[in-house]
Amino acid sequence: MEEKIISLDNLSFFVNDLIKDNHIVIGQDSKEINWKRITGAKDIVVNSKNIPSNISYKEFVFAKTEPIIYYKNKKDEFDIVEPALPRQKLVFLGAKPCDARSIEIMSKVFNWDYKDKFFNERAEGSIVIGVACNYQDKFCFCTSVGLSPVTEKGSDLFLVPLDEKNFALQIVTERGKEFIQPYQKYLSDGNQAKSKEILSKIKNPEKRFETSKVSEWLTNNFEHKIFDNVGDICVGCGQCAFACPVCHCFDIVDEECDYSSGRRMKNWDACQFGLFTLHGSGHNPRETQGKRYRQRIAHKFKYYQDKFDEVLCTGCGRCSRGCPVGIDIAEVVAEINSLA
Amino acid sequence: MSGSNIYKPEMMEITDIVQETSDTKTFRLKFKNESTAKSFSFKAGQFGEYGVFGEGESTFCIASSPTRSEYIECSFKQIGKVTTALTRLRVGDSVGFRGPYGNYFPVEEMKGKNVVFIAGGIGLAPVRCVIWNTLDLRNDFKDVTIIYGARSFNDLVYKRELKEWKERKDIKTVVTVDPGGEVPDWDGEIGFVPAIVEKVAPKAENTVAIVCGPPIMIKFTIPVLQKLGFAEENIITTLENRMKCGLGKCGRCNVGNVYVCKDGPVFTYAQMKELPQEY
Amino acid sequence: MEEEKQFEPKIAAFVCNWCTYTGADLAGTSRLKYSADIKMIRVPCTGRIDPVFLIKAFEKGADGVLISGCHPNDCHYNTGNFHARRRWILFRQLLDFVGIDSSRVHFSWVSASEGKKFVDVVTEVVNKVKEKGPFTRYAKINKEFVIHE
Amino acid sequence: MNELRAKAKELLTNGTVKVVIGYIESTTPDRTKPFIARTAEDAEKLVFNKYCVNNLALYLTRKEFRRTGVVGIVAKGCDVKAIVQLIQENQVNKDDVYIIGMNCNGVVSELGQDFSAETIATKCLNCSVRTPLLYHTLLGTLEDLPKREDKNFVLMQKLDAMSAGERWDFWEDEFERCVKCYACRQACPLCYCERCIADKTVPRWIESSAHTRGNFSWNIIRAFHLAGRCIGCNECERACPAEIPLSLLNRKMGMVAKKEFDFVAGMGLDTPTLVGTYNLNDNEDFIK
Repeated sequence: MEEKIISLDNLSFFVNDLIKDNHIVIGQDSKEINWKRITGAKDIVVNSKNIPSNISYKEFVFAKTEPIIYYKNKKDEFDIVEPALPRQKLVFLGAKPCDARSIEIMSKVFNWDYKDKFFNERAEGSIVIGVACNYQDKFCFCTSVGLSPVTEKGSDLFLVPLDEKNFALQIVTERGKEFIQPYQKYLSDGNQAKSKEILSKIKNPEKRFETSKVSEWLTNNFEHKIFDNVGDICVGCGQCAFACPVCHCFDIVDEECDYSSGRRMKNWDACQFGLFTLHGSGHNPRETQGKRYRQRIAHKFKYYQDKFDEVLCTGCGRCSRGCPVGIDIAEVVAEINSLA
Repeated sequence: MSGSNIYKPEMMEITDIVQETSDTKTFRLKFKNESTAKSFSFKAGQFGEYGVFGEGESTFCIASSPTRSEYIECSFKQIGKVTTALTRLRVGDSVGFRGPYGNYFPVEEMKGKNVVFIAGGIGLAPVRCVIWNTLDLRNDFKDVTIIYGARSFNDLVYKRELKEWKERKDIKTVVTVDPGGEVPDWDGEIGFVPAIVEKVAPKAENTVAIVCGPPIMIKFTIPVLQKLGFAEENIITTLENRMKCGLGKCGRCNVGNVYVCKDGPVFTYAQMKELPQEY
Repeated sequence: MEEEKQFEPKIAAFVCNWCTYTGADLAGTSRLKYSADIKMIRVPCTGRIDPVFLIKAFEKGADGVLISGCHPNDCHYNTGNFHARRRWILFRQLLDFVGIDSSRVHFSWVSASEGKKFVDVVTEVVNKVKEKGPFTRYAKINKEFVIHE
Repeated sequence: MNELRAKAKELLTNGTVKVVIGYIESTTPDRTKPFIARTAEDAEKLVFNKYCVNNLALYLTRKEFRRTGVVGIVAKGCDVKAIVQLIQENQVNKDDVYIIGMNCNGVVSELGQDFSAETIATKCLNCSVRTPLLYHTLLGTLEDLPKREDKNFVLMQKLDAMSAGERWDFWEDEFERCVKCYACRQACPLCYCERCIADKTVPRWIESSAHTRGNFSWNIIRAFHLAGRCIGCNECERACPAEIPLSLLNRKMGMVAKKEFDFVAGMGLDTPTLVGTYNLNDNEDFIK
């Protein structure tokens, strides 16, 4: 892998250039709530030590709410207008390994058979500039789902903080190489030994479970009190799903624009909501919170794996950190692991 | 460009409306766009998303037979926001349609076999599609039996067709209503569908059973069929789960490893048994 | 030089069926004139007026809202207006707090016999809303809702 | 803590209650989470400390617990306010709850923080119910509370001093982040409606899309539906992943209730609910 060095100052120039070249640069907000569009060098937060934001950056590829069609009423006729969807040149700057893979993982569901243009138009052109992660708390479990704080998986370019002023820039993919080409002037030659040493010093979070073992247990233990125990205290909000970098369920609703036109919206939805699966007849296949929590766990650690060969979790721990009632997904899955 | 907008509906026009029961209607729909109409084809058992602009979309199976390609029909019960809006529409109004989605009944493989159709309530709609498909190609199939039941006489759908099927000599049609649901001159059976299936006792040899109806009916009918000797692979049903996209994206209809909208809605009992009980 | 078009406010009026609506009727039959800027929405009772109505009115582009019903002790349902009054005391201040100026929301008691008062109230409300000018806050976020072709 | 475990054990073994809603240690010792103790063994796990932030009254309205008869609950003073309010609103029967009241020495504002003057929850700063108003057993002793500036109140004053337009801009910035996860609603002990107005579709008053327009209407209506009912536990704000200062809205409504009606929610079993009643002499100087 090719490696270069970029200084902090040059990184600012680089980002300013990107913005000038019509890239949409997205970075983590300094308040650590969500990700925002960077408008200038002053907004840059590339930090290997900061906590993952409350809400991941998936909203830039899979919007929390967006129109999928517009309709106009003309006498007895409806005109359907497709929303303009300019191909965006998104750049995710400073994505930790637990964020960097999110687009890749979600892209499987948005592209099996039918292809979701709204996702693809943003995802396909996006560049992920990852950063090695030096943050760790009890909720991190990236190693349990096949990632690590130092993995470049999912990133096109990968930053390793060398010292206060400099980053090593690893060129991971062909796309990344092509992308960085016009900005060579900000790079100097790197020395792989140093970044290797730094990366080797980063401690891995403890591995809490084996996904294959968990998946197998889930196959055989559909009914288990472990889910009901969580269901007892789960309040059924969507925090976990909405903060998650890979949760991708959505709702489709119509809303008015004005008196003769409207738009059909695609909105985030969550399997923890009681109304998610409620049938018109009043029948609800997942009528208790325990069953809904089981769906969440099984979808992440079994169904998605069976279907798309991918664990639907990056181990970022956002759902656990933010859960209003302290449900820790890693704890639950680790318990399953110990049962298996 | 990475493909077209998969959420964009095609405009259809309502050409006929039949009031099946007090709260159930059947629409006959035609594509407004000629070329769409020409290129459109579907198979028995597939479904579509029917939309009223400003209200939303709702999922129903295509209730007409693929052998009659000049139109599609759908039947629905007025329950929620979209179905209420649909109920208010009149002949000539527009409906948005996306589809066809999902898999289909193995009509090709059923050829040369006996077929038993068992349906309850509005569950006749998806079965009707296969019934007409079968009847339009009557010579390809052996014995055809239709067992249909509803809560009461007033809840029977497709009454005209039921009469037509009853009059036909080449098929056996049994219609039943739940006890207490009959009318004075009722000439059909009285009793729950599973009991009537047991009474009619279609032979299992070289036979495919297509079952659709409320969960409770399916639950009690399947043991009866198994007692009659039907193999699990020869009992076919179609599942209904709440759906929004119909494209295997929105995650609503996900049950176990399958998305009902993509991998279903048609499942054999053998497949269904493998799924978690979440439908 | 083109004269600037005069601002015609859109004012949604939620009025009770028994008093104010009848009062407005009386104004009409008495040939009293009142501004056409008022769009009247008849509800059974002021107690029926859910605060979401007001939000919806503003979302849809209202520049002001008038709520009017029976005088205290005159409610057709005995206590509807008392309950409503309590809700408005709270709701007005909430609107103010989130930045929807509560001086765009007007309240009045107009009985079935007060056709003249109705006209006066409408005139006053229209003038006050005109003074305040168009409510642009929602208009700004509604811009996102125009069809992009 | 031993007292608490012993009491819970006693209640569960002698059949007074089938479940005790309490706290147990979570992922780290500085975090707790709600727990439903059903056996004497479960009771051994219960804890009570400065990290017990959750308002457990939230679980009192759950059918599966109510069905079991009298429900035991570990409650701080502020949780008891919620219980009182629920009793007032006829959601919980006074005789169907056994309150293990805890003398409270303050809790942290967010899980995972050390308890100090910096991190003590806003609701604790001016707490008047450190000893619960209503309890069947009272445990623990009171100690001095650390003090800090009420930043929330300062922000409120700042907002009050702004013009309406500036306030709108402030809230527009805040609400823009809302993702409509409804954590605020689900974490609220008083949002017990079977079907929330935000979930109703015929007609749909509150747009379910998480754009600014939909977010404004949801957050305004949420605050209004809690006017005169919110007991100020600030669970909504804590639950919010977008960190919107929701408690400001509730607090404002509480201040209005106090000013206009001299009413404070959850403070007495004898006072009727605020919007469930009226007074002939309510202020009407804003009505023409």
